[in-house]
Amino acid sequence: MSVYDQVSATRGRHGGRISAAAGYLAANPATAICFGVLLIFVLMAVFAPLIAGDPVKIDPAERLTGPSASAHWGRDHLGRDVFARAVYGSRMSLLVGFSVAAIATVFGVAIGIYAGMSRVGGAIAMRLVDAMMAIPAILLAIAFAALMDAGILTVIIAISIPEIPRMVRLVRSVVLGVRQQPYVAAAISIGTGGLPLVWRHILPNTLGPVLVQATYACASAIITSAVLSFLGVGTSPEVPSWGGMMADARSFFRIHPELMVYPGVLLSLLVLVVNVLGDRLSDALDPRKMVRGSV
Amino acid sequence: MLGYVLGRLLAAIPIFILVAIFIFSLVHLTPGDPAVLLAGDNANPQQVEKIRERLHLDEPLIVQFGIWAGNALQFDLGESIYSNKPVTQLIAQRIEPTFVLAAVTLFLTVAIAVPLGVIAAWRANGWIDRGIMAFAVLGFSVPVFVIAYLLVYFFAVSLRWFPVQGYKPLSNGLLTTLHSVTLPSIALALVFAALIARVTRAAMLEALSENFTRTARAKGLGTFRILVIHALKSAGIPVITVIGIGFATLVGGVVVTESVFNIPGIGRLTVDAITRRDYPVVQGVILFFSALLILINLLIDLSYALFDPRVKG
Amino acid sequence: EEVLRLRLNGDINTLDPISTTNFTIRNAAYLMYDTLFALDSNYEVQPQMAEGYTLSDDGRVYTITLRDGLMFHDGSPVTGADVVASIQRWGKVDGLGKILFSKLQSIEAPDDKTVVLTMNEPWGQVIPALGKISSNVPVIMPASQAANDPSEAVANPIGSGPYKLLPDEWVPGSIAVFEKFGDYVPRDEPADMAAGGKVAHFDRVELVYIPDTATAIDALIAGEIDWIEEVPADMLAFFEGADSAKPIAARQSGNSMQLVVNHLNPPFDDPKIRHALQWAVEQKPFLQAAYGNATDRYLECAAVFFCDTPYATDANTERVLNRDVDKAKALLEEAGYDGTPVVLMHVTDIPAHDAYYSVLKPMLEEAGFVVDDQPSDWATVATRRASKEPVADGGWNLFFTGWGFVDQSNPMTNVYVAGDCDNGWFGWACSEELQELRKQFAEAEDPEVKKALAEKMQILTHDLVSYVPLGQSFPSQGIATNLEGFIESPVPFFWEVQRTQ
Amino acid sequence: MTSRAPVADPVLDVRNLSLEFADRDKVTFALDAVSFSVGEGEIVSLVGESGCGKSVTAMTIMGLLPKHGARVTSGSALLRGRDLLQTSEREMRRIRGDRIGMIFQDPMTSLNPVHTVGMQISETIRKHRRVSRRAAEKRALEMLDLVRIPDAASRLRAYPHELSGGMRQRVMIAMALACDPELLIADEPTTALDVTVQAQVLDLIADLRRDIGMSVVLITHDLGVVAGVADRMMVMYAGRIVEQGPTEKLFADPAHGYTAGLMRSLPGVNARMHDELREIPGSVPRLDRKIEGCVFAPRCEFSSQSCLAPLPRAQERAQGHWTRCIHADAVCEAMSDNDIVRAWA
Amino acid sequence: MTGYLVLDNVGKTYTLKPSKIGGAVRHVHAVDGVSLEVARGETLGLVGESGCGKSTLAKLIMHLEVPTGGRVVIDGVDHSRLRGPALKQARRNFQMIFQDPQASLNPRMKARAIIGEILGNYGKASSQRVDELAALVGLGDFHLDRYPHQLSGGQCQRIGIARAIALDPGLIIADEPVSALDVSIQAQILNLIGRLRQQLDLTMVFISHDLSVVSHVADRVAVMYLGRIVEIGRTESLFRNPRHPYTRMLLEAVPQPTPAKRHARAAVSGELPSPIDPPSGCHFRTRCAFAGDECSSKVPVLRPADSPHMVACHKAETIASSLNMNVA
Ligand SMILES: Nc1ncnc2c1ncn2[C@@H]1O[C@H](COP(=O)(O)OP(=O)(O)OP(=O)(O)O)[C@@H](O)[C@H]1O
Ligand SMILES: Nc1ncnc2c1ncn2[C@@H]1O[C@H](COP(=O)(O)OP(=O)(O)OP(=O)(O)O)[C@@H](O)[C@H]1O
Ligand SMILES: [Mg+2]
Ligand SMILES: [Mg+2]
Repeated sequence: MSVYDQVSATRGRHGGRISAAAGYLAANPATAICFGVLLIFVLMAVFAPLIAGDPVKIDPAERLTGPSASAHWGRDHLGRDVFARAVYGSRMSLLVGFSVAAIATVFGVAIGIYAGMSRVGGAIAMRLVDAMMAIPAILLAIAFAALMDAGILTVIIAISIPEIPRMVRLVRSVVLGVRQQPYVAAAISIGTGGLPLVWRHILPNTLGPVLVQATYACASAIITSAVLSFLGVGTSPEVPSWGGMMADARSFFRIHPELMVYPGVLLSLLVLVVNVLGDRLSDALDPRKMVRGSV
Repeated sequence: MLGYVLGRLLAAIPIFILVAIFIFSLVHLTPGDPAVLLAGDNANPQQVEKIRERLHLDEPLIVQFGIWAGNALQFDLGESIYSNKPVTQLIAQRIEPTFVLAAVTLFLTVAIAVPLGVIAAWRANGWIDRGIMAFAVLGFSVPVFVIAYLLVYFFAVSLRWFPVQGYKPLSNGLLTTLHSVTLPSIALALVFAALIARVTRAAMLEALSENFTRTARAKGLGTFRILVIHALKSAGIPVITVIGIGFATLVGGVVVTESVFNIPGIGRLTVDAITRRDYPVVQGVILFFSALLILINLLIDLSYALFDPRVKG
Repeated sequence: EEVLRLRLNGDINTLDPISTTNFTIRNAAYLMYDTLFALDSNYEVQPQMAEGYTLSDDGRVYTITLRDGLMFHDGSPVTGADVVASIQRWGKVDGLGKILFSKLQSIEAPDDKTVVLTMNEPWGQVIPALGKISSNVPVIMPASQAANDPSEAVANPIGSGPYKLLPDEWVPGSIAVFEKFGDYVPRDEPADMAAGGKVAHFDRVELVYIPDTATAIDALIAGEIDWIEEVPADMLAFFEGADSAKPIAARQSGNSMQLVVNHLNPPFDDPKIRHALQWAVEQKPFLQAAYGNATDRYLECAAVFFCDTPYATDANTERVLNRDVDKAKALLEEAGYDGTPVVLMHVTDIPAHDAYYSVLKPMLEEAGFVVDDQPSDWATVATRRASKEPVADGGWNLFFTGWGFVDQSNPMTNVYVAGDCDNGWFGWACSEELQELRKQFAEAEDPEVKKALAEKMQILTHDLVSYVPLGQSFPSQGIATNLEGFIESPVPFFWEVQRTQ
Repeated sequence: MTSRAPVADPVLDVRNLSLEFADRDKVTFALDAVSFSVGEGEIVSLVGESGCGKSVTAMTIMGLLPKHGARVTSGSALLRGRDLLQTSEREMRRIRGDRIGMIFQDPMTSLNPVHTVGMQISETIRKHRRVSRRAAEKRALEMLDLVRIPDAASRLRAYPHELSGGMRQRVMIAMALACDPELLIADEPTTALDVTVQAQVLDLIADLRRDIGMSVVLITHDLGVVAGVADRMMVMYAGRIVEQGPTEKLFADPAHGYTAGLMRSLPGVNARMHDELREIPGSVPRLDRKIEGCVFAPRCEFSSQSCLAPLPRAQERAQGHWTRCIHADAVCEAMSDNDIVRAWA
Repeated sequence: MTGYLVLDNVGKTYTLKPSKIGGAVRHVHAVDGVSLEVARGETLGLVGESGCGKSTLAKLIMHLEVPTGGRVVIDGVDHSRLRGPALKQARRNFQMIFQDPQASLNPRMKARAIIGEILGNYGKASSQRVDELAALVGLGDFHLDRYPHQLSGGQCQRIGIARAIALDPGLIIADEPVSALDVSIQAQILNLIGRLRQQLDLTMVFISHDLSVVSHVADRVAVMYLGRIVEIGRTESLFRNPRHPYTRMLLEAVPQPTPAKRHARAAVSGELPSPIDPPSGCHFRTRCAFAGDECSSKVPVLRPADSPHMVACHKAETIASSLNMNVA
């Protein structure tokens, strides 16, 4: 046993990781702040109508006017309330981020576990995954979003498609590892097989890395959706989105930089928070990360 | 070795076929009739029909795919609907800027990220580490176009150090070219470096926690030698791997940066082709990128041998 | 080596101004092609490649002589045969050209220097048609190229103008390069809009395609390019404090924006509902959305042939200029509008269009229309607008487009007054009366008669609602301050212009 | 234990060494007043169960503990009189690999897989001796010969994965001995090896000690190994040395409940088959709080109430034989009919 | 065949992917034609060095791997013919105790669930039975509400044992059940296994690399070398009178805490060959002082030395005489 193994053994190698992780998060002020910020974003999205005015109402006569009582952050080139758009924009980002994470996780885990458990089916699935991975993700997303009818569903699907193979690969590699674990052999030898084996033994021990990957998928989906909006292949420009706001604002960047700064900062903050939480989660789930040798 | 390379190339064929099918169906099952687009404002249905025939758009999809794939095998990716030029020629015309951009970015990235990752791992959990990791997470969290606009604003518009846009071909001299791609490369490198610095750090931490690091320390070796000769070399494989994976991300970044900086590379060609429904170009370009990625991954696999004698042939 | 770098509004994918009416291509084509006749700044037709012409006494035979020294970029001389072939090709696609050819008995080149057009009957528009400044411009190309089907672009275009295309350096989507054509012989007269001597002062002209306008303006100010075709009103502020470039208001190249209505699909197959549409919209918000407070850049205008032009009139503009939601609702009620959704192909990749759609939707909804807003890009709309199918099968109801002053101000080239039904421009508004009026206009000589006919056309057009005019604008161009000799014109020309020493 | 060195003029003299690991909310008292010394040319063995602090002791001497978290709370480790714990990292780098060589348990992972064996040996030499690359390689070759690696010349260019486990461990030894250290610390050098290979490696260490005359600290958990090669042994339990003395003495006359428990729980070849083994009940204590009394008392069959009182001084039972057990006599008595003890007696 | 467990010429070959760029596919004969029988109630010890195929053999018996040759028959049933529910039913009759106690327990399940799982699989779920089993292996019920990482290695191994005996199997395979445990815990587990074996009348295969442990628990011992059984016989007989030179070498090499062994160790020679490309004929010949031509060309088969003691060595007789001379 190495020193690390011992430390991890005392820390708990696998089991009760979630509760351990929760405790770890609680003991970490930076993490708590990130959680708080994320929560604020979620509340902002949920209660947008209570916080902000109409994000789509245009008022050309008032365009590009500065902050006022009716529009805290001023108005954009169509006279829309920037604050309202920013608040409602969180809906788009969170929706895309979480949906993509969820879709990638569900499909990724299902296919990944299948690929990890079945020899022939796995090989076929992996060839497909390889093929999809061979197409640059953002090109796939742009092509898909541009060629289909624009809409939030299209965007979510467009971003999920390249995200799934990554998850599949990850899950499969973890499953292949878990499958080698003696406790799986033990489970088989006591007559557990098929779905119960997967459900009781494989799946729970795969979730840690999956969760981490899901947060990264969420963060990168938020960015990708902004990039799509920026390139003009995202959702309807009417639907408030931060990427779209920035795309609109780029013409005015020199005169009204704040139009780009507001959504930009919000976007980066959200992505940052999700990324940090992902990092923390992966730290929390990996006992090795807690003790590090130094030179 | 040669056999291995050939084997790998052979193994890439089914992947490539799948990619081709995938791209083809994606492009052809989506709405928008390129023939009408091509025919222009004042075309009559007969003209549209003629164009449709010329492009085989009236054949069943399978036949279209067969024709396309058959030609693609002979490096004929068809003609652009938009400019009527062979897709291969369009790609060839635009390889240089993209290649230069990617190469400079890669150089900057490695030059920035690897030392940062090494230092962060060396000073793990200290302030330097936190600073570097904060930079890394930030680099991840800011969309590349935002970075690009900020760079343009400060270094091109305000300070006038670099051009606002455009690309100066190598025929104007290497320095001119480098000058013209500095800003876009930095924009891309910041994002890319964030990824690689993180992975370098993680791989270094892994290597530093290995028993052989303990051995090296027990031998009385100095920090530099431990970090670079022992740890970094064995951390080479994950770092190289992620550089390879990062290439796919880089392609995405290239698309955006080329648009912002108006660099006439393949990324721009791609975006333009997609918005113009220029199907042959879309197919050709994505196919090109996929082939490139497959090739890069092969190179990366081969380069493993540089770092790990266990995979040497 | 002196290089002139220009940023046009769009990219060029061909340089054949016959195969398309695309303005960007028209503008680029002027660099390399020459025309027989050309408009001067008084909108008078002057000979350009032609030395001059004679008209037979019966007014039917035009004998045009070519200048000496005309030469194509491939080194071959320009002959009468080339001119004949070029004009024939143009006549197959251009609106005015088609009319000319319908009245033409023959066109031939008795020798290398002469072209003879024989009309069936006298027609005053022959020389104006050949001196047409805007799309499709009757440019002269070698007979071999003119043999091409006019709907297909000439692959390696050869012109006889002051600049010569360098096809090897042309990267579609990025740059098109021209070099000074050393053998070009300009006319002796001073340059006067499209007419007069076309003296090339630059060794090289590069058309740089920079899609992002903000970037383009930055590049202009940084001296990376010399000229921008259009500076959006909002971005005029970029030039504040910059001494390297300035915006110039392009009074001559006014534009108008239109909401085009598809007459084939419900609900706008019903004239009453089309009138309701007129009541439902007003121009100001659109103009504000696009030009903001720059009130000197736009004009509310419902004149079919542009305001401040000979045929401008305010006849029958009440519904167009005024918004009355109640009247719109009443009309909808009367027409028994069943809530058929109006599909908006919301163009998102052109900022002005994007803004227009955003403004339109709430206006329509307020007036009682049901709106289905479908985000899309211009390329898709450009495709879809050609469809005569029902909406469900890829057809459409409304889209925005813009036309320039030169085209709109002339009843012979204005697409909205054609009434050509199925053969007409998108929207396929159908009116035999309009067709008849246009015929009469072509034959009329007397300015007063013409004016009266134009007014009748406007009245009919607004009743028919082939489109809803959304006002007129005067975009600015951006130009480097070290350029002089820039010709003010509805079409940008780049001869004469040179760098100050 | 006392701070007096059991041997005169020791190469290494560890005195009263205590060490804790502090990790956020948790403290581990890993070493508690560990004292021992190693004489010239002596093989001294440190035995004890997993986690009792053997490696930590070695790492402390080498100055290889993690910078953060580990804290030496008392004591010193004198290498020929020089306190290693007070020596700067710079200086320690000169000592490590030169005056003290160290080999580790797992030869599979303790060699860097991406460098040749020759490079890894000559690197050490070049670090500590001002010699040319050529000379260093020559020396590396000699060392491989010394540790009986067949065809040494070609093995210099081999990578670790091309060698068997036993050969790798011998390379490790060659590396540790390359600069003629005064002291070799071997942390479980054979645990990962098969018995037959283990035998070879142990023989090698014993032979080298004889030929080169260095001192060896041999860490192991296997009493058999100790019995085979060690001159003296220290038995460690839960961060403390509970008994130490000459090997024969300690086997013949075990005087601590833990030592006794170990000997009794061994299923020996001589033990009768299927007999119940004598168990040591319970399990190793956690080290997250300071234990005043005897750490082994809760599991000890000889323990009494007085064992829980603060620990008595170590008693010397015979020349160099020390124990921390207050019931040493009872233990001795009870063990007199143990197979192992009888074999040594 | 009379044995409760019968292995008939069982083999398992693994195909390895090339580990190098451009390397060739290689095969490992992890288990190579092993035949043996274990009678009801008997304990067979299986010893051998790392990589000799002990665990593979265990997995073959447990039907966790499918043999590439031969048959495994347990209580008259050849499981390789069974599929699905029939296999599941058959499985309850043979159970395994694993080497790494903690790793063989699902880290996300509490001890109670782990023991309960096997009962549930066969429709016998009962918390009472779980408590019973826990008591049987010496665990309190508070242990049952802990996750594996909250238990010590010895406690984990007890749970592993409780799970293995939950349904009164006829056969137990113990694959190095104590080698991951501390010496002081090892005795506890060995005693527990010994007790249960008696109480439940278990047939057992006990695998270890530690000869002293095997000698303590086994009735008979089989020695494996690179996939093959080289010697098998009653424990005392084998330890007292080893016939195969490898067995001898093993016994000599084991460090004993006795002074007799101190400086009189027989030289162990040669390197352990790689199982990927083992020597031809007798695998041991490269390290064997007695090896002759015959040894490199012919694979030695197990043959009786003095029944039931069998040895696979061409030179067994020569060695026996020299050995006697030495000992004498
Ligand atoms: N870096 C560390 N941080 C915290 N605790 C540590 C660290 N290193 C070791 N420990 C603790 O110190 C104690 C002694 O560990 P050590 O490695 O010396 O044991 P050992 O006797 O070498 O055991 P083994 O036989 O398993 O190698 C253990 O309880 C261990 O958990
Ligand atoms: N799944 C597998 N794929 C390929 N080779 C394998 C596999 N499992 C085992 N082997 C090989 O088969 C041989 C026998 O392995 P096995 O695990 O049975 O040995 P063992 O005697 O149990 O060794 P140890 O004492 O180390 O546990 C080894 O060389 C091993 O590398
Ligand atoms: Mg240790
Ligand atoms: Mg094993």
